[in-house]
This record gives sequence, C-alpha cells and structure tokens, in this order.
Amino acid sequence: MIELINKAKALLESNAVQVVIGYGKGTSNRTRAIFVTQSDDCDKLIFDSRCVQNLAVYLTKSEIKKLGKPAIVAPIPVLRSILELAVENQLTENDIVVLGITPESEIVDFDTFANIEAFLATHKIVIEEKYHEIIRLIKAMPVAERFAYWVKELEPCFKCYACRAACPLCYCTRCTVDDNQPQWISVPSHPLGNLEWHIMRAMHLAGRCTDCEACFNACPMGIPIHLLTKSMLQDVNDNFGSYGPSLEKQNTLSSYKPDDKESFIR
Amino acid sequence: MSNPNIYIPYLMKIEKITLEAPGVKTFRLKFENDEDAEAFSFKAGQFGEYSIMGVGESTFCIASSPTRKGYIECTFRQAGKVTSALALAEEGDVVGFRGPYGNTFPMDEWKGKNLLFIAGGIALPPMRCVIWNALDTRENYQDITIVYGAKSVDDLVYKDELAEWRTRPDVRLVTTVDPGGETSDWQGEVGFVPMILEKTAPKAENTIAIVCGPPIMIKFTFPVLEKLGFTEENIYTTLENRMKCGFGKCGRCNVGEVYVCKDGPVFSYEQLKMLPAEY
Amino acid sequence: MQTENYLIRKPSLEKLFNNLISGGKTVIAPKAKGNLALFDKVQAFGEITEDYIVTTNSAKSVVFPRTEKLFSYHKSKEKTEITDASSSAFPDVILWGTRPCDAAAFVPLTDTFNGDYKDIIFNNRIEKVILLSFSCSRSDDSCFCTSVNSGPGNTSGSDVLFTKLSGCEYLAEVMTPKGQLLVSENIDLFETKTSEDKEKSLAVVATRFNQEEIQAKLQNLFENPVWDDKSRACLGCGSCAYVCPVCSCFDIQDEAHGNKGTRLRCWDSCGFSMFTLHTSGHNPRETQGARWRQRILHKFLYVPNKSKIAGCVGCGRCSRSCPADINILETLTSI
Amino acid sequence: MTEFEPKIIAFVCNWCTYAGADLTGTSRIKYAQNVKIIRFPCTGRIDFMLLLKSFGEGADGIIVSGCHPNDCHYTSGNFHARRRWIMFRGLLDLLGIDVRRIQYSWVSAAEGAKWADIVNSTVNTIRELGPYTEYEKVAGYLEKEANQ
Repeated sequence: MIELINKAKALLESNAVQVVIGYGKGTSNRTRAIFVTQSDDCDKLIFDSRCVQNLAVYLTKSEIKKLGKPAIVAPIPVLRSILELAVENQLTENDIVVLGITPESEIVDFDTFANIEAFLATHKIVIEEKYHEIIRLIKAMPVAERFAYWVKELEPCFKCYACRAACPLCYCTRCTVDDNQPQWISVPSHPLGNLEWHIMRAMHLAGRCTDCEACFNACPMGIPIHLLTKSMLQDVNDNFGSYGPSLEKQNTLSSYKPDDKESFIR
Repeated sequence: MSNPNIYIPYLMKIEKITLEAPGVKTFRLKFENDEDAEAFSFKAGQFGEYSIMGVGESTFCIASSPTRKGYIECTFRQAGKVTSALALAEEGDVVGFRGPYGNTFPMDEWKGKNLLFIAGGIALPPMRCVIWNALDTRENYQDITIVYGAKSVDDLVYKDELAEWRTRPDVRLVTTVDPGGETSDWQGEVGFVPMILEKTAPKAENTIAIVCGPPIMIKFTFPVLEKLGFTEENIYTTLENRMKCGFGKCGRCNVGEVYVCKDGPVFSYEQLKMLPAEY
Repeated sequence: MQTENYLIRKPSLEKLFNNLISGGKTVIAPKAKGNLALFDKVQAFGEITEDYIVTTNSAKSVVFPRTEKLFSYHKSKEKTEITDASSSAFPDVILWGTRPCDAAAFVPLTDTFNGDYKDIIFNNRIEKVILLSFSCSRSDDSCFCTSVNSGPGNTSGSDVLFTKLSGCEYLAEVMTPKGQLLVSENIDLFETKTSEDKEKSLAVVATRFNQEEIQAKLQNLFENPVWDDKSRACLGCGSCAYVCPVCSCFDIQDEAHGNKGTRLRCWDSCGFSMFTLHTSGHNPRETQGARWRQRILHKFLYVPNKSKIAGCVGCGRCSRSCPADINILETLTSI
Repeated sequence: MTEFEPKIIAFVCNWCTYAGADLTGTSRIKYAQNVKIIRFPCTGRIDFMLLLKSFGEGADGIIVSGCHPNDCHYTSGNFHARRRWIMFRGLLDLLGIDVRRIQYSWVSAAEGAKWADIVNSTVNTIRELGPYTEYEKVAGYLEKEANQ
C-alpha cells in the first residue's frame, strides 16, 4: 500500500486536501475509518479485504466536513456511493479527491465523476445468487407465513438506527423518523414500529441503494435488512431496466416514462 | 406524589385560557380530584411536566405563585408537538400534570432584601411566580424592581399584570421593547434589556438580582450586573434543558454533573460559573 | 447473607432448567443466531448456547424493556381515565447464563431507578427476576471487567453463580435469599461442596486501567481534544447504548389509537443528535465529540461521584457492536 | 354473528377520481358503503406511509386512485406515483403484506360507473380475504401484549 500512502502524503503536503479519509488498523482484527490530517500519519493507512466499511458516509457528516477538503480511499462500493451522491447533487467534483481502489488493489485516480461512472460500467452491481435464492424462498412462502417471518426477523430491532447512520445515502439532516409533526414512525421499538421503520427505510432507498451492505454490516443484531434493498434493486431492474447510479439519468423514483409497464392498476 | 407510579400525572381541568401574546397562552389548571388539590404544594421556581394524552409531555415552570392556592398556572409558547396540541385545547379540557419538580428560589433567605427581576420575552413566566410570591408577602422584602423586555409590544406577556404592577406604588416596573418593536403609543423604553438595565441602574447593595431570558440576553446581562456591583452569589437564574422525566433518570438535562431537573433549575451565578457550557 | 457453596453436575443443571420451565417461569438465556448469541426466551435446554463470551444484547431488557407501558388512558367526553401499568402482573423471570458483568450491571441500574424517586415498575420487575449467572472461562480484547471492580468470577448481582470446574461439574455459589430459595426447592440436584477451586477455572482478564485514577483525571477533562479525536469516526447511532447493560437513558412517548392509548418509556441514547436538542434549535451537545464525552463522563465520573459505584461493568459490548470500531477502552486508556 | 363488513380507505386525487366518485353519486349509481374517501391534490402526493398507517389503524383494504396516464392535472404526478406503487408493491409482497388488499386504479372524472365497480369489486375481494387480523395483531401489540 506504499503507493496509497505516497499519494496521500503528496495530497496533504501540497495542501490539495486537508484530510484523507481512509482505512487504518482497528482493535483486534478489525479495521476502521481514520482521518489523516498530517502527512506523517499517512503511514497508518492500510487497505485489505477487511476494509468493508463504506467511507462515503463521512463525506456528508458535519464533523468531518469541518476538517476541510477530503481525499477518500474508495474501493468499489465507496465509488458507487460517491457517484450516487453526485447524482443527488450532494457532491461536486471540486469537493473531493477520489483515490479509487480496484478489485485488484490498484490505485486509480478519478478526476471526474464521469470517469468513475465509466469505470463502474465494467464493475456492475451483481446480486449474489445466494441472495436471489433466499428472496425466492421467502417469496414462495404463503403470504401470512411470509409476514410472520418478517415480524420475527425484525423483532430484535431496538431502533439504534445504526443501519441509517452507516448508510452513505441516509444523509438527511433530519430523518422522517425524527419528525414528530406528524409522527410517522413510532419512537419506541415494537413490532408495528419496527415494520414501519424498515419499510420506510427501504422505500426511501428505492432506486438509490447501491447494494454496499453497510446497513447489514452495521446492525448489531444481525437483522438481514439488506434483503429488502436487494429485492428492490432487482425490482428496479425488472421494471425499469438497469440499476446503479448514472450521471446521465435521474434516480428511478425521481423520474418516469409514460409507458412504464405494470399489471396491477385497474 | 400520591400515586406510587411516578409517571402518572394528575388530571387537571383547564379552567381558564388567556392569550398573552401571539402563540403564547396561559392555562389556569384545577385538580380534577379534590384530595390531590389538598395534598399538593410547591415552591417558587419549581416546574412540572404538562401533557396531552396521546401526544406527550412538555416541561414548563409553574407560573403562578404558591401563595395562590387551589390552582396552578403555566404559560407556554406554541412551538413543538406537545405545545401545539396544548394550544388547541379548550377551557374545560383535561390535561395531565406531573410535579412539582426541581429546587426553588431561596425566598426565605432573601427576606429583608431588595429584589431586582430582569426578564426577557417568554422568560417572564418563571419569574412571575417569584414576583407574585414576593408581592403577596410584601412585608418580607424591601424595594422590588422589575425590568422586562420583549421583541415587540405585542410580544410582552401578562399585559394586565404589567399594568397592575405599573400602578402599584410598591413596585418599580421598567418595560422595554427591542428597537423597531415599539408602537406609536408605546410609553416604555426602547432598547435591549442589558442596556436598559444599565440605564435604570438599580443599586446593588442588599439586592438580589433574578435573571431569566434567552441565552443571548443572559450573556450580556451578567456583565452589566457585575458592573453595577452585584456579586455572583446575589445573582440567580433558572436554566432550561430538554427533559423527559423531570426526576433525574432519563439522563438528558445534565450540565456536567448537575441535573437541571433535580439540582436545578434554579442556580446562582456563582454556581453557574462552575458548570461546563452544556446548556 | 452467608454464601453457600454447592456442586451441581450438567445433567442436574438440565433438570434444574426443566423444573423451572415446568414451574411456569419465563427463562431468558443465550441463544445462537448466526454468529451471534442473543438473550432470548427459551423453552428447551437444548436451545441454550454455551459458545459465547458475552451475548450481543444485554440482559437489561428484563427489568428495563426497550418499550415499557407506564399507563394507559381512555378519554371520553365526560372524563379521562388512567390505568396504572405498574400494578399489572409482571412475569417471574429466570435469567440464565448471565455473565458476572451482566449481573453487576443490575447494581447501577437499580441505583438509577431508585433514589428520591422510586420507579415502581422497575422495582416490581426486578423483584421477580432471579439471576443464575455463569462465570467466564474465556475473554477477549474488549473485556475489561477487572478494571471496574468486577471480574470473570465476580458474584455481585447474581443470585446464584455457577462456575464450570471440570468436564460436567459446576460450582454453585448461592449469594442471596432468592437464590437460596431456588436451590432449596431443587436441593436434590445439588451436592455439598466444601473445597474452593474456582479461580483456576476462570478466564484471565488483564487490568487495563485504574478506575479511581480515571475518575480523578476526568474531573478536569471536560474541555479536551480527546473527545473529538476518539469519536471522529462515530456515526451517531445508538448501538453502544442499546447493547450496554448499564445505559438507562430513556424517552417518554405517547401512542394513541382513537380515544385510547398508552404512555410509554423507551430506550434512548446520548449518541443521538436529537437527544438534547431544544425545540428552539439550540443543542447543548452540538457535536458527536460532546456526545461521546457525555457517555464516558456519565459512566466514569458522574455515577461514581454520586453513588460511589461503577457506571460501567467492563463487558465490552459497546466496542464489539460499534459499526465504526470506536473503542471505549482505547478512549479510557488514552486520557 | 354479524357478517364481516370490510373497512376500506380510499386515497384519491382531487381532479379525476374524486370527481369521478362525485359523478357516481350524482348519477345515482348505488355502491358498497364500506369506503371512506380521503381527497388528495394528486396521486403523487399520496405517501406510502399513509397506506401503512391505514392498516395500522385497522383498515382491511385500501383503494388508491387517480387520473389516467397523460391526464394528470400536474402533468406527471401520476407517472411518478405509478413508479412508486410498482416499487412499494414489490416490497410489500416480499414482506408478506397482502398486496391483494390494496387496489390501484385510474378513474377519470367521467367514469362514475367505473368507480362504483372498483369499490364493489374491492369490497368483494376484501370480504373474501376477511379482516386483516395478521396486521391488526402486530398493530395492537401494545394494548395486548406489552409488559409480558
């Protein structure tokens, strides 16, 4: 990772950026997000297969924005999030320096978001077969059984909102669950409130989610909430063509085609 | 409280609603249950949790004086979820009340002294309780001066009472409104509270100053008081922080180690200076 | 009371479990779920996992459920009626498989919910809970119970503490009258035990800091860069507080259906930006650093100063569950 | 035992379906009385949370209806709504919330008879499905099972 370290050093020394958001050694065998502001500290940057946290989440956090212009270490899931943030006008090309990392651990500089998109065109989101299988199995259940399955799966949720906090696309300064006039979602955790919260979360990510699994990785209780967004991703694909962020077109639910097809409206 | 479950409120009937200023209302509340009314007592400076069933609870001080028995009053500005629901309530409706909570102004220690009240905007209600307490036991105190300011003439609360205090020979009332907030027939001062306070120049000797207002007003008032010769232990204020329980359990109102709900809300400037800036 | 020691063998332990179930008790015990062990209701001995250092969730929900009904109300044109929830019948709960840290957490919890204002719902619940704890034979990097006056074989808070001695033998230390009653009702399952060889069966947990020293340092540490430094990666979720066995901050919320409804107490976390937000928009704890400071100071300064007890039991759950790998031990040892 | 009468909430747009339902009335077409109509400016404004809230408060079925494609008073509100319905329906289906309990339709201001037909057929469908007890059980959790 010497190349990454040198690039980070050069960026900080030339004052092209004031902070490098990257991965560093964590406790035990974990890695964690680190925020390097001194070029001497760049040696702390690492990258390996354990680095799965989606760092793009920090690009919109006020505490991090205060540190100045960032460079961000960006493996593919982070690149997808950056592109989606760009599509949603949350980032401009001047706001960040992107240190892309390919699946082969090569460092790639991305000067423009268009370059990111071009690169991602060859690294498309693929929902693993095992998830397709689980979703198929769930959908094969009788409807009441399916409902009972999910109520039970969501039961351990105590609404710590780690799923929301870890998601790079949950950047709203005030989330709908925090609104109380009206109170859309119950504050306490109980079966109805949990169900409504997870439906709302999934719906607000519909057509935006880039399948980084940050929500699932963050959930302390191991609830498979990423199945909801994965299933919806597939629905986007089946109904509206491809999924994944694109600078050329608007998000699925921000756009429409007069001839969108459905079979259930009378 | 009479109920062993500390979260259960008294049921109170709204006896009277007064519109004090735009968005600001005063409720006079009477206990639904006579035994509760009998057993209830409080002291100046304490607060309670007022609630609308199905909506939630909100924290305000008790704005009436403990010398006026049989009812309590609260004054609130419609702002959040609960106050918006309270604002829709009508006379005769039943609301919940838990309390009294918190410490009190040391009215007994102040006997024989001059009292100077300095309030801004919607912060007069917590002080109104103390003012009426002092006026109802007038013989216990020397000079009473009230300096009260609001954004505009319309925003002054307790207009009838201000008129009463103005005509009382045993009270000196100075009212002021922010520049631009005056009307053509406004008789009072124009200017911010700290400036008007300095101009009014009450004597500091044997005087207790009680200050309550928005943080910005408090920030500029303390130096003026010190300039006038007030010492830290003779300046009092009452703090507000977000609260849920009111009795030191829910864990959010603390300023450093001090819980506003149990150790406060009344603090002397001397105590306040020891606290971290977490309010 | 005088501690009584017994010996119990694994088959008898299973019998004890079955007796409790057939006696109508609700048994909450660690259950495996994927890679996690979670406290959950169990019906059969076989459902209980032994493969855990500590569970992911804590046992506090037994006495401080994440959603607790305080009372219900019914409004009609004529009057408002309130039904007190504290008088409802709370279940007899056996907490099976708590670790000494879990049990120790009931001390600060009880302290918070008592004092001048006694929380009768909490007290009614805890009165009906019996803790059958199991000592730790394993630990990990996140554990630091020995730094907060506890330890892998600590008996504080437990009614009975079992320590696995060898193969299928367990030492049973009976600590309280509740535990005594439970043992005496099942006395045929227990054998008398005199020799004490518990220590060598316990995990080794190194002492990482001195609690008194930390407390003294924190006294003057309110303004310090450490808070921002150590919380920079914090995402502002509530998982640390929600898995913590001691954290007891709560919110009070109403839920209405037509003219009836309930007032509820539910978990809240000092890590949420909304926790202290005033209606005016002013926030006394504006940054995540200020919130992290509150969490540390509350546990290691405010609680010990006020109640002379530890506000943290060193279970390490917060560190393990943190999605950003923010480590409480790291913060404490760096100040 | 009295026969089950479905409780149905209809979320309709102001410009087409509401006017259509009005026409049903002025044309004196009789239809099932199980529907409570809530009028919205546009189907684009009908948040999916409203549908969930309806089930939470005890609705057995829901009708969502607005202008036909290309007829939206605001040009594209119903196109946006249609995409949202497609996504929402897929999610509900995965979660086991019975999608047969939500009827989506286009009813114009001239289609009074169609409105009556939509309502009648929805009432029949829900009558066959019976009360939505699965959802009610989850929604009524606090009243029944809290403190256990």
